[in-house]
Amino acid sequence: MNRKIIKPYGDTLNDGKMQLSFALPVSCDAFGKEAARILLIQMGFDSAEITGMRDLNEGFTHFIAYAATSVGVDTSKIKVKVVETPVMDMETTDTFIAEHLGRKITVVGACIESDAHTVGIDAIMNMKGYNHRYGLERYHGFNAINMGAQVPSEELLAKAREVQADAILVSQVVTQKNIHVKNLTRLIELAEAEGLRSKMLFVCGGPRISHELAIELGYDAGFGTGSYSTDVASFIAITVAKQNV
Amino acid sequence: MNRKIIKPYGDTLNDGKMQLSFALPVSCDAFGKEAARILLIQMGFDSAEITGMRDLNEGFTHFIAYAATSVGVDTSKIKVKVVETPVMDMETTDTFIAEHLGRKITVVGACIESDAHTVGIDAIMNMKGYNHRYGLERYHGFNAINMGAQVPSEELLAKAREVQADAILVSQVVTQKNIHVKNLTRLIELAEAEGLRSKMLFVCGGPRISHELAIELGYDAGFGTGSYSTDVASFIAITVAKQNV
Amino acid sequence: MLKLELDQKLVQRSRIAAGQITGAFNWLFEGYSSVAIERTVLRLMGIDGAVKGGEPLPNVVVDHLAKQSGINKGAAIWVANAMLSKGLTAQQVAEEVGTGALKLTEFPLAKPAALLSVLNSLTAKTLQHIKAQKQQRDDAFALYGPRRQPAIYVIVATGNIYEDVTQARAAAREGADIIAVIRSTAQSLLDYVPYGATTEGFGGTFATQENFRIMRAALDEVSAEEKRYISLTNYASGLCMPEIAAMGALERLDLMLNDAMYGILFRDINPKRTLLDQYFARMINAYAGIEIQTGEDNYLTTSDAIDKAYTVTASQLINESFALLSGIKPEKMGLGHAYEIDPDLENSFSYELAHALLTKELFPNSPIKYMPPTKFASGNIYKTHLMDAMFNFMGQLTGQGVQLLGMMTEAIHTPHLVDRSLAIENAQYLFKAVKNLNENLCLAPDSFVNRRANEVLGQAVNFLESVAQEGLMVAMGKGEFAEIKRPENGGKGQEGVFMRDADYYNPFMETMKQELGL
Amino acid sequence: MLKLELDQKLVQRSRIAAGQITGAFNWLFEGYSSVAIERTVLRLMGIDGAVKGGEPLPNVVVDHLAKQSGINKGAAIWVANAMLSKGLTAQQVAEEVGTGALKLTEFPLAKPAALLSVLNSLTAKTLQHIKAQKQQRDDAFALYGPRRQPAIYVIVATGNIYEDVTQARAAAREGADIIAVIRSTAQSLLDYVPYGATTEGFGGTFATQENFRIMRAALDEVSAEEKRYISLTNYASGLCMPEIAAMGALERLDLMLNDAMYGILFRDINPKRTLLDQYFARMINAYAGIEIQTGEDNYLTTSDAIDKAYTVTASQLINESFALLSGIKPEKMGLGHAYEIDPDLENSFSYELAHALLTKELFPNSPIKYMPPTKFASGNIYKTHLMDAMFNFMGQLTGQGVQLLGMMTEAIHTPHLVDRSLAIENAQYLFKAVKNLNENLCLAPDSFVNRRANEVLGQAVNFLESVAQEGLMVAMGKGEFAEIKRPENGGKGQEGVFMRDADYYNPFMETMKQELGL
Ligand code: B12
Ligand code: B12
Ligand SMILES: Cc1ncc(COP(=O)(O)O)c(C=O)c1O
Ligand SMILES: Cc1ncc(COP(=O)(O)O)c(C=O)c1O
Repeated sequence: MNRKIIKPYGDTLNDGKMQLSFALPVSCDAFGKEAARILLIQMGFDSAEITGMRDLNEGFTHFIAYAATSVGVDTSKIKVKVVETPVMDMETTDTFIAEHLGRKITVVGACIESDAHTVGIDAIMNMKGYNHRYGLERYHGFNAINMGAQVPSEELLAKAREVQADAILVSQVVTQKNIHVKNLTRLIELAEAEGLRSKMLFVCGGPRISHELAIELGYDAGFGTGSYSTDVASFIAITVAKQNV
Repeated sequence: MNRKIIKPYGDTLNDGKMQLSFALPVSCDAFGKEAARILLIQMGFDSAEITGMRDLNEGFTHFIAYAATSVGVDTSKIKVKVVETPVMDMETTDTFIAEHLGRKITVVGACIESDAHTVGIDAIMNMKGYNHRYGLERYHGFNAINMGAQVPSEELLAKAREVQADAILVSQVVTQKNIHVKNLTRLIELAEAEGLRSKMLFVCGGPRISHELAIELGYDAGFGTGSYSTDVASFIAITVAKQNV
Repeated sequence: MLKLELDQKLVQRSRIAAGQITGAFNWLFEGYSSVAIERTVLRLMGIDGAVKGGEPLPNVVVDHLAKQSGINKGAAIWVANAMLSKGLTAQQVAEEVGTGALKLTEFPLAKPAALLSVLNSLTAKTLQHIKAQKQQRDDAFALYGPRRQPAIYVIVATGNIYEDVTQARAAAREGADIIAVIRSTAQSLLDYVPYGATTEGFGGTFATQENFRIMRAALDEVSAEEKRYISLTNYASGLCMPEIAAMGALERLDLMLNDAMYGILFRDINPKRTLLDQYFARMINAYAGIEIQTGEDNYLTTSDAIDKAYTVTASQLINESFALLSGIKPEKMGLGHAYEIDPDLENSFSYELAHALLTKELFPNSPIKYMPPTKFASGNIYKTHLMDAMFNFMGQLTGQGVQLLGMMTEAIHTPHLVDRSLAIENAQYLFKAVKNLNENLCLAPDSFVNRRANEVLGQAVNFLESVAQEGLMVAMGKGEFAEIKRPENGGKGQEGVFMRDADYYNPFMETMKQELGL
Repeated sequence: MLKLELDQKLVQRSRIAAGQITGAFNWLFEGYSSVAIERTVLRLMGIDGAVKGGEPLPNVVVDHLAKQSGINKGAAIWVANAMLSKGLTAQQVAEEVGTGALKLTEFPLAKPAALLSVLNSLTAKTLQHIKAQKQQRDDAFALYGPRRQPAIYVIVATGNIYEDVTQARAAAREGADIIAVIRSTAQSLLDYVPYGATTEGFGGTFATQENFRIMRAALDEVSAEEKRYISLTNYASGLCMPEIAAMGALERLDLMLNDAMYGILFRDINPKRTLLDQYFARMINAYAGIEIQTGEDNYLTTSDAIDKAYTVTASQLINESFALLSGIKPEKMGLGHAYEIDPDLENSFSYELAHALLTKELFPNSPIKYMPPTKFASGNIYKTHLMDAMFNFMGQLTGQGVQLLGMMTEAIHTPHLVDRSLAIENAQYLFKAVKNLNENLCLAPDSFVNRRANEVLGQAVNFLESVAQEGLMVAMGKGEFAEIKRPENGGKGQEGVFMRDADYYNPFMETMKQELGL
């Protein structure tokens, strides 16, 4: 790709316009407003207009601003890590598994540690599925075990070992203070200690999970907002098939 | 004041959290999202989460993000230029003028050049006033002439010379492509060329005018959103009285 | 169904008074013409372009005729005469006048029959084109289905027609039904229409025929792709009202801002000039099947939406009555109303419900042009977004015709791409959420809403009857409209109004009148 | 006025079925106790604090008694006995048990009369304190005026009680009527209540007595300054339901999340343990004048708001019926409902109008706890802000009791200071705009809204009647609630339930029952 620098767009190409909203521990007056403006200028905005200012009480003020940045992104340098296997529908995946593996793929899924948000993992695994895509339980090619909410990492790994899983599916929805990163890291470390890491695929998902982050944390893939069972099923089927060759 | 560095506040002191919203000329997919994230990182944000992504069509995408900045503002260094005369109510100002000047102060006001937004200057000058403050026309101490909308700078200056005005009041509301800066600059330059600048006060106002900007443009004072006739009347009365000493 | 019980006697009296007010201008409409009207005639005859300095040819020719004291017969005759004697096209005649090579009043006038034959064929050709444009619009609606109600109307206003196109296309794809290209600041005060494509405007883009064409072509493309006819609109009101109406008719604009009194009250244009110009401008709109839109919102951006609610109603009735005189059918009258109520007012929604229902029920067949909150929009975009949601709720609930979407950045800048998109999202969510809510509801007996609507109507009737008695010109001179005094002989453009000679001839007005049955 | 015509036969049948369902638990309420109930008794006797390792003294004592097989008589008797024979305070007794210096079951039990006299004076003292707290609340409302309706309810959830205080104070000043300190993730699964002020929690702040005290003091300060009594609430449901209820009563919380089935369905807590604990927990709330709030919203965050609307109604009726058994008056029953309808659904507002009116009219005297959109909240904060506006509109229009404000960042993070402030602004604008709108409206004959409300009620009745027939335990075991199977003997905390001995004694339950007339 050719070098192409892009900038935010308000109403004219490359005008750099962005909208910001933030609180500062300052008074709601000309002084506070100037503090907010200076902050934006120090952050490197070329120009900044504080358009709204609201008293939040207790010494805080809310600022709404429009500002222009001169920072541009070179799109030719962007490398996105994305799951690269093609997405197949349920029937195709089932046929693929039958043809390439001739056996069922076993996956064990759970919301681990303190996380109780099962809707996401259920969307991927449950019979019912999500947005007109059935979950893995419905697939002929999958033996899907959904352990549900708040499963300690140890239990998940024990189960995976017991059923000789091909893949582990982990969901993490709560991200406050990066708890998801901590939990996901702990799981991988335990798996490595137990010699399980290389025996199966490790897949994670959740609204703040990207494939990029997953790779970084040592997983094989990550699925964020708007993922479907079809994405995950295709990825697992194709990757497991490849490893079996 | 002591050195005190402040940062944006999300839910923990100095967490640096800010909300951003902007468009980029990129596709609405993982690539575009990464471009948006990189932009924020390049802008110096410590961390950035793209929470929303909307296809704007025609090759543009809208991003909504929360990001944390490490930039802080040293509040001890902030100097705000503010109008420093005290604000008096109508009666007090009238008495002040009577006592200190013994004559009426003449002011000529207008929305200059292409600007037709008279509501702001009317709020300051008209009998009726704004938000329970009468306008200058109601003051005994003022002889207020409101020339209305779209008055060429030349006409405004001619009128001011004719009536030997003590002050000129200019409103500028439209700011697209900084037209207000151009218009305000032109007026001051004409006034200087005609030798009028030193003969009277030059005061401007409008939603994007700050006292700071006004000073920068060569005016004596500037009044932004939420100004009242009382602010302007006090400023003029006190400043004219001072000069007359 | 939400249905007011309007005092029908008041309704009748309101129409009678409005009829008296507008009916008093026969002397003006039949006895006078204006430079703008004559420039319009020239444009319709096919004259376009500008001389080197930038002055448009229609202006050059009309100014020339005025100087030569020939204008009182109308410009058409002189140009036809020159065409006949020189064997030139209308455009060539104009160009020669532009270079100074031709003086139109120097030839003896040919026989009326000969002049008529030249003019008739030109007129027929142009009107044919306009009819074809109308047909194309009708066909498109027949093919793709009618416009949604309320239609989603958004503005583009970058100042650069090409940047406008990008934004308009994006908006159309997101669901906009109508695109308005906002004019550059105060174009209404220009006594000419700039020529060609333009890329520099303030707060908007100049209304030029080329800009109209560029945008129409872009929208036709998107219409075909989206299988939804995207309408285009612009502003006629001002010193070039009939000219811009004609340009719109030629380039297939679908709606046109065209208020009978806006120029007088809000732009200090001479009252006679304005009323005269709107008469012909609206006739052109009527002929071209263009929906007019009026500017009642302007009353509320300056005055209080509660105290002065009746001025909106009064203006709607006057606009309706003037429009009927120009042959516009109620189905093409986008009378204006605006949600300009102070959000700090208790029961602001109920007040507005009364006002919106009143407008809707007084003009049941008209596609009411419903304007968003602007005055109380502030730099707090989140709050403004909510006010716009209430406006969208109301538009759907009361079945308004055209919803001019509010932008959350109304108080800050002309819309960014993102602002417009969020505004469309706002409208689409609200419209869907309360789609058939109205069917579920009725007004409680003796409701505040019903009482309030009748109160406003009563105030409007009293006001109209007093205006009818003293006459519109006198009332405007006394500042009874919009709290601004506009004397009959004040304001800009009065010098452009002139008495018609007995042999004055405007071939387009004549033919249109006939075809419109006026 | 918007008024449904509910099929009154359905209404009657619904209450009969709910009564049958809850009436079947006398064996449990009269024959059993739990470790949580006994810890509660100890707390009410004045035992607080923790041993070095962090284990709270009430747990230490109850575990000790369980190990010594003394718990089936109730903890009160053993502690009173030790106090009597050792001349210690209750707290001292607990501390000695904590150090291992004391074995409670080792002394012979004193005469019942002697034990009763110790217990009666302790009970009287504590209940006196609770009554004083109740009085202080009543006095404050009398002084400052009643809570607005819907009340503005916002959450703080920083994990740090001191940061929570800052945010709560700010919110209260901006207009919040009720502050909820959200609990740290899954505290409901802890079989003890942490001790002391806490500054580290995930997704919320631990519910501890000290945290309650800190926040109550901060809000009392703001209440006095703002001249508006700011209510405080927290979560009781879970393995410590009665303990937390007792802490709330002692520290003057004003509302308490206390659902009869939440722990079972959404936290996999043993059914018997939950039902038993809620019985005593609610009795404490009733005694302290604390408004309970139930968790019907949880049904809709996982299931579809249209298909499963009836599960909300059914749960409300069961919650109501259980609450009555514990002596809670309808005026103190904040039954739950939620605006969880898909914003992409056509007529989402009309559906919700039906559901919201149904809730309101089935429980006309109860301050309905109305929950905002959360499931369909997305990373698009602008859209979520609009959905919250519709929710606020609906809350005011249908007169709900408590409005749990939605945050535009619902899908992103626990609320930032700005989010909460904008949420309050949203509610205040909407509440004002549609303040008396309801008075203006009525439902059209045979409206969709009315049909829909009766449909949901009908489904709820059928469901309740089938549950009544098979029994609640069986129905939950079969997964008939919230699509999750919860067998009678499954779930956490079952081991903490035990049969009472014949001489079991719970001085607080006895006195409260008497005073509440149960
Ligand atoms: C429903 C819900 C609940 C329900 C959960 C019910 C259940 N059985 O899951 C209940 C009410 C119990 C709940 C409780 C809490 N919640 Co909650 N909850 C939500 C809510 C409203 C929706 C989440 C959801 O269901 N989304 C729909 C699903 C389909 O989307 P998804 O999870 O992103 O899943 C998709 C992808 O991410 C991906 N995916 C997800 N997992 C996986 C796994 C794999 C292997 C793969 C391949 C893909 C994948 O595929 C899915 C389909 O596309 C969100 C707010 C919101 N609107 O997002 C808050 C939210 C997630 N909750 C939150 C919090 C704080 C809590 C509590 C901690 C609050 C408290 N203190 O009590 C508790 C405790 C829960 C706990 N211990 O974890 C916060 C998290 C803040 C943060 N970023 O850290 C949120 C964002 C709300 C907020 N703003 O405060 N919650
Ligand atoms: C009302 C209005 C109009 C009315 C004006 C009627 C009139 N007689 O004034 C009408 C409908 C005519 C109009 C037209 C246009 N408008 Co206009 N209009 C507004 C609107 C809705 C409100 C402005 C207002 O009245 N505010 C209330 C007054 C009281 O506030 P204020 O002006 O800030 O004044 C206060 C202070 O600033 C100060 N002050 C102001 N002037 C002065 C002067 C002195 C000496 C002092 C001491 C103080 C002072 O004191 C006042 C009281 O506190 C704003 C949007 C908004 N909500 O702000 C758009 C807005 C200002 N308009 C806008 C535009 C683009 C236009 C047009 C150019 C659109 C077009 N292309 O046709 C036209 C052309 C007007 C022109 N030639 O200037 C844009 C400007 C964008 C920009 N930043 O450049 C805005 C922001 C809308 C938008 N988002 O597009 N408009
Ligand atoms: C009826 C009408 N015509 C024209 C315009 C704008 O045109 P100009 O700014 O050139 O006067 C408006 C603006 O609000 C309007 O309402
Ligand atoms: C009734 C009820 N209790 C308690 C809670 C939360 O407590 P926990 O997360 O500790 O289960 C909720 C959360 O929604 C609830 O609805």
